[in-house]
Amino acid sequence: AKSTDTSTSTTAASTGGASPAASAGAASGGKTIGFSVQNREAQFYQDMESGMKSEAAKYGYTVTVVDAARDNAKQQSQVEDFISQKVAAIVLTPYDSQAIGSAIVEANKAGIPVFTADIASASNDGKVVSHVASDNVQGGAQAGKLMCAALPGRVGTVAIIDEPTVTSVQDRVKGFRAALASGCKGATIVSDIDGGGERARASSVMDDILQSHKDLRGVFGINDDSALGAAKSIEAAGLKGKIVVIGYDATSEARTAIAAGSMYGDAIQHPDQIGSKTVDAIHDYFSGKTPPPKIAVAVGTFTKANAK
Amino acid sequence: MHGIVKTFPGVRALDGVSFEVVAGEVHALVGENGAGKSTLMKILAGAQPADSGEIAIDGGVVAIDGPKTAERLGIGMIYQEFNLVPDLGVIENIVLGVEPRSGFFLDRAGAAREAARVLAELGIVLPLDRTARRLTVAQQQLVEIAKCLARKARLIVMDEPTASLTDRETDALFALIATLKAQGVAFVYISHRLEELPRIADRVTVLRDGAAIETRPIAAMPQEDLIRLMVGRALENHFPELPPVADGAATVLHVSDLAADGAVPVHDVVFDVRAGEIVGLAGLVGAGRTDIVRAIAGADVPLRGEVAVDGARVVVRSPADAIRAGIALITEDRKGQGLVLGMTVRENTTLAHLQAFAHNGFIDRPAETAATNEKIAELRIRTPSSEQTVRNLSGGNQQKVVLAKWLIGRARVFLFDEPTRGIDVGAKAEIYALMVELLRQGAGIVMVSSELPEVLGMSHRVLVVRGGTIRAEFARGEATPQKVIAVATGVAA
Amino acid sequence: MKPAVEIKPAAEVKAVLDASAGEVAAKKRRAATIRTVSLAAGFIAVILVVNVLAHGNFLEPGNITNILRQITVNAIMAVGQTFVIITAGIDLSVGSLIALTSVVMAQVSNALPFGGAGNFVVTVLAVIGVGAFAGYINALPVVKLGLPPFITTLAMMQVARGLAFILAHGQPIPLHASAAFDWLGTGYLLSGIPGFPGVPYAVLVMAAVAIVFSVLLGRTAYGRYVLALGGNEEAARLAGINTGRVKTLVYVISGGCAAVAGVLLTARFASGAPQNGSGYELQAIAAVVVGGTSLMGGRGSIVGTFFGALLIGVLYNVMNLLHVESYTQLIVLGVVILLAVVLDQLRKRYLAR
Amino acid sequence: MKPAVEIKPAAEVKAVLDASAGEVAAKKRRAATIRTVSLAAGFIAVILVVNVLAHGNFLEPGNITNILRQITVNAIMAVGQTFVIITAGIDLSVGSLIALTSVVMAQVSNALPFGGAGNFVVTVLAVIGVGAFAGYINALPVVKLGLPPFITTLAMMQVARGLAFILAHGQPIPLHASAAFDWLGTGYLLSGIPGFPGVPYAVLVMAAVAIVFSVLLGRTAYGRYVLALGGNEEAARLAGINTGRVKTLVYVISGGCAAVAGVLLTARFASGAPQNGSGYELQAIAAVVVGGTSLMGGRGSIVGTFFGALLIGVLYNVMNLLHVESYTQLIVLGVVILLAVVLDQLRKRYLAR
Ligand SMILES: Nc1ncnc2c1ncn2[C@@H]1O[C@H](COP(=O)(O)OP(=O)(O)OP(=O)(O)O)[C@@H](O)[C@H]1O
Ligand SMILES: Nc1ncnc2c1ncn2[C@@H]1O[C@H](COP(=O)(O)OP(=O)(O)OP(=O)(O)O)[C@@H](O)[C@H]1O
Ligand SMILES: [Mg+2]
Ligand SMILES: [Mg+2]
Repeated sequence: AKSTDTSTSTTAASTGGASPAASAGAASGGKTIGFSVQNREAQFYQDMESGMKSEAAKYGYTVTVVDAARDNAKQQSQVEDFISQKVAAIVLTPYDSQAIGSAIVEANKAGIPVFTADIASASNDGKVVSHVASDNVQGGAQAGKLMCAALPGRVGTVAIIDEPTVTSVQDRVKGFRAALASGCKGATIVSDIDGGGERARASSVMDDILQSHKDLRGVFGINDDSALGAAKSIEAAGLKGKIVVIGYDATSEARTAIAAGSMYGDAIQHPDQIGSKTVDAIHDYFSGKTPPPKIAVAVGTFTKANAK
Repeated sequence: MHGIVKTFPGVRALDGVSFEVVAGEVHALVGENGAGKSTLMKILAGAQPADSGEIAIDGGVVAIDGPKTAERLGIGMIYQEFNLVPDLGVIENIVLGVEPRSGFFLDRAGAAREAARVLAELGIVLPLDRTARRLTVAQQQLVEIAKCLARKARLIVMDEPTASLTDRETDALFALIATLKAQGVAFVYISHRLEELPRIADRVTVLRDGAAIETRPIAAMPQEDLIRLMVGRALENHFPELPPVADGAATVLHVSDLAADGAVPVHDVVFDVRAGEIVGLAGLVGAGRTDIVRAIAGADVPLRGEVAVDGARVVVRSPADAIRAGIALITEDRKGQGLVLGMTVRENTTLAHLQAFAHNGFIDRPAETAATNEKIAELRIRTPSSEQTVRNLSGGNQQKVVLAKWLIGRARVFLFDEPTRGIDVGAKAEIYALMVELLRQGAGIVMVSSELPEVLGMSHRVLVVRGGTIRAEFARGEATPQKVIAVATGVAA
Repeated sequence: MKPAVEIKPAAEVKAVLDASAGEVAAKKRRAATIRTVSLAAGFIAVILVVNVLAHGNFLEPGNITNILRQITVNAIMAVGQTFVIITAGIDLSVGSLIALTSVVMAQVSNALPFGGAGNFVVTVLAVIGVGAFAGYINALPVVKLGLPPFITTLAMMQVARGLAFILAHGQPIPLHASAAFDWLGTGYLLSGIPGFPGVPYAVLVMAAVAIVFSVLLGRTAYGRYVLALGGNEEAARLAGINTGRVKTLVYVISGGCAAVAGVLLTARFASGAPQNGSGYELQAIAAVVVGGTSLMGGRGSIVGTFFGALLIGVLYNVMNLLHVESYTQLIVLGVVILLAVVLDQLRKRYLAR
Repeated sequence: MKPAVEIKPAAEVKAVLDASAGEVAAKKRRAATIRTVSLAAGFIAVILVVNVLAHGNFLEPGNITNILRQITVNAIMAVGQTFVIITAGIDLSVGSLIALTSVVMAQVSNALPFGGAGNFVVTVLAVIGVGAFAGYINALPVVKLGLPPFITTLAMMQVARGLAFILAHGQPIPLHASAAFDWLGTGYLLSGIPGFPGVPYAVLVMAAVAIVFSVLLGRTAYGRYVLALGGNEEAARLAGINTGRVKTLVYVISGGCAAVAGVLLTARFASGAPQNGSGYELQAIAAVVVGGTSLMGGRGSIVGTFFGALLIGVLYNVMNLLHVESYTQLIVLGVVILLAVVLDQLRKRYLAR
């Protein structure tokens, strides 16, 4: 929807005119940044949150974090509530990158700058000042490369513990598959099952995969809970070390598991850096500078070599 | 019990009642519907708290704060409304709350023995393997009685125990009461069947409008006095004069070859009802009378058979079909089948004929209220208003609401299943008068009743049912209790 | 001893009753007024306090509009759910039906060769048809086999979610002809008046749904049948009510309402996502119950449900305005839902005196 | 034809009844046998087919052990839930209680100055205490105020989840003294025998829970009271049963079972996470209902529940072995749950003849 009906554009004009300068010019320091995170329960976003908060503390900003709990409508409501609260800036990690457009439009209308972190808006509507991320396709690709490197002779059967109802996970899997296909042609993905992103179900699914693929060589868990659950099953089946387990995010438990050898490695997106760089961009904006529209944060890997 | 007061929203059910029972006596408690009999006894049994007043047992004042306390004090009660657990069996229901145990576990064999013991005392065989859900009303009543006996009470309150029993079970019950009485057990006996009182009661107390107005030895209380005290006026005759059926009166209901697979299978049912005629269905409990009328009214889908109303054949596959054809079924189980207890008197009264009060689907409430008030007045339903929730009415008044529901329509055939169950003498007379009025309007009536005098007194013809079909027919003049019972029990064909 | 009861002729009794009918109605009205006034007073007091705490942001017209628009989806679902719950049933499938109808809406609209009003009408009808049909399927085993609705709608919850994902290949589908839906998604009525933010059309849709179904429940024979069936199904059947049909329609209404909610959600975001609506069923049920409808069936009102949904919506809004931490929000929400029901219960007891 | 009520002299009646009591028992046994045999036959047929489709992987001892271990958490929750559902209640809080007990377990165990068996015992007792206490809180408003359990446990579902997150600061807490719990999490009994994978201790715990509660329900007065209360609460009350206490205990049992399930989950992963158990409540309820317990209350069995949980577990396992796509899995699960209940219903109708 490029043009909305007249009534909305009037509203937009009345407030939109005062836009960036007005809020930027308002009292410095003591500003509130509203952060709506798509799923606060995830370790990844908690790390991002703490990165934001510590960076914000440097500038004297406060960060209000609300959890959209994987619900786009809820996220929309939260943005509206931010507008009512008159926050100085809004940071979003959209749950539905398509649908987030309407929330951004509303914030634009209220003259509040919007930043996205981790996941970009895919909507044509609304204007985002900056997007800070290392995207999930890239991360998935890193995981794929790790897998290739770890598979002896770059061949073997590989399984994915998936959670295909989550958009960001779909990206990870896409990247993983692509990297595997290009990096080691001898590897085949034999199984791709929903583990619900949680340890208990991932472990059950892993049991079942092991049952039907006795020759399995590697498994990619789309987050660390999935990978840790899988690792537990592999261990219980007495196959520890025989199957390469790759996770995603490198949470502290995953790091411990990697150090202990029950997991091989993780793709890692440095969420804390995504968080701090987002706040830096906001600070630039408040200081009258124009931050770049895309700010990249390097994607890395974490293996036993990093775990000391 | 002294100075017992109990109020419900809008109703002062008991207004300082004092009442006493001595050991080894059967004390009858009578009164109109809604007089407060059940409420008084529920307070005694700990089922409901009193607002004020005190209760003394063996001279000592006691605080009865719940059913368990009452039970410990030796008070047992058979409630007017049944309280069985539908998915438990007969044995489990009888020993509910007093299960024999062996250590930590239930003693199942002991429970079966205990159940058999009390049923044997009653001299009654019940299907022990049935769940309560699948018992007939009469069987449920008997289980309630057995349940009370399993608790070895010193004072047993019976709230209309014979309302759904036929004479044979009633006789068995009375024999048992006599036996226990001889052992020193006292009874409070509530009944609307005044004629049975002299057979068992020693004294009688009349309750009216929440006050005990008179207590006398039964011998000093002729039935006329009793009625006058209860109702506040004399009632000359129990049964009204039945207008004779006109010669050549048209057949309003024709039933032939009817068969259905209800609780009791019925088959080969054939009979006619003429305009202005009451046909009585007599029989023992479980004979299948209820199932016959249920099949006619589409409550059970008949397997085969033909039903015609006013000469026109009707296909009845559901209650809606029957109502459209002009057949009204007044069921025997008002709580389970007759009423929506949570709805008001008005909503219940108009439920079966709501379309008559609706314009384009929208309900005309003033019209509903007017029609309901008319029935409240006509049937003397004791309720603060048409907006009272039916749950809060006394048993008998609830029954009247069921009647109101069906009288509001223009049915051609009324199937009354135990229409006077739990109804006081005054109201009974009113219902009989009402039946006569329906006859005058040219309706036909089928009446199922377990009270033989009622069937004999209120029917032009009596059909006797046994084993799911009609075994004999008697004209008004020829029907005698002996003949009917002989057929009903299978002694005569 | 009291004097013997007077026995009046029926006509006279009726006259007395009829005269008092007005009085009874007046009494009911009075009770209702007391209830409303006391509730409103409490509500207003709380709101004023909250407004102060939220630096005056709460009572701004823009925020009020926000809240109303935020509750549309839940309120509409809850209206349909009210009918189901009054029959002592439950509909767990509504959340998933939002997902399914959302996906179907995007696909149908995108597939149509024309845009504008035509696209709108055809799409909306198709989507409501899908919701109503799903409701019909929910009802079938309940009506024909007497299965518990908890199970049939739980099954539908899974099936509809699975279907939505399969249809959409797991991805949100952008709504191409979104212009046709924009007014519904983001438009305002009367937005030209200065100082007045206007009324979102979505809120008007919610109001219309609530009013229509409130009238259906309270004023029509069908509504009465729903209540009767919930109170005593066997008695309703024997009174000639086609209980199967009444029950079926209840699930159809619930499915249809879920579809309408799905339309609003999809129009607003111009995107049909199979992830939509997850967990919404519990929210809708909470709104119904907080609104005073009994889960045992036989009692309930649409107005109550609306206020239930409003209460939950206000709560979220207020917690966000007051910067309540998201974990704490869970706890507060739980406690408030419980309190609302407890208070309602205590009030009923008090009024019963 | 026999009249329904026979009247006979006492001695004769007693003889008839005593004879029929034995007969009743025999008849019940016969019906139970028919039921079991027919169910087992169907089950075995399906399993053989599946095994062929899954290239023989299904019936391997290792896979059987897998399935059994996979269902432990759900089965244990479902056992407690069975008691609640028999009283016509519902417990929506069990999933969140798993999260709460899981976090508490990790914190308590980590905080204790000693490890080993002492740590194990103290921790487990504390955790079960927490679960039982939460159950008690669930029951309070139900028993004292007559609130619908749906609401009180919905509130607890939110509150317990929020608490778990707050306690854990949103992070999974590694279990330091994990050695004390390892045997429970991953250990096997009799694992030394060649060709036999052994029995996971977790499965033994499940078996113990199922047996104890099956006996409690079927053989004790308390169990009988639970059934009676579910069938007709007023009748139970008037029979002198302390219905408040019976009901309270039912929720305490459910909370306690959830805690045990939480212990197993946490022990297995040596980590207490506030994210655990989300959505588990519906799975547990599904197991109970598939197992033939009526949501209307008054009827139910623990053995049925166990088989319900087993069916759902086998289903997931089989779908994974057969590589069924995950979106399709949702649909299949929904359809199978429905079918299970439909078949059960049809069987009952058939037996009722
Ligand atoms: N729970 C209740 N709530 C409100 N009113 C009640 C309640 N129970 C009884 N009443 C009212 O109290 C009065 C006495 O009722 P009760 O049941 O004791 O009468 P009863 O003498 O047993 O009548 P019946 O012969 O019809 O059984 C009636 O007016 C009845 O409507
Ligand atoms: N299909 C049915 N569903 C539910 N209840 C039924 C059905 N058919 C019959 N009943 C109930 O079963 C009982 C037995 O009815 P039946 O016709 O055998 O007895 P009856 O001769 O009328 O004797 P009584 O009514 O005195 O017990 C009645 O209470 C009736 O209401
Ligand atoms: Mg009474
Ligand atoms: Mg009968």
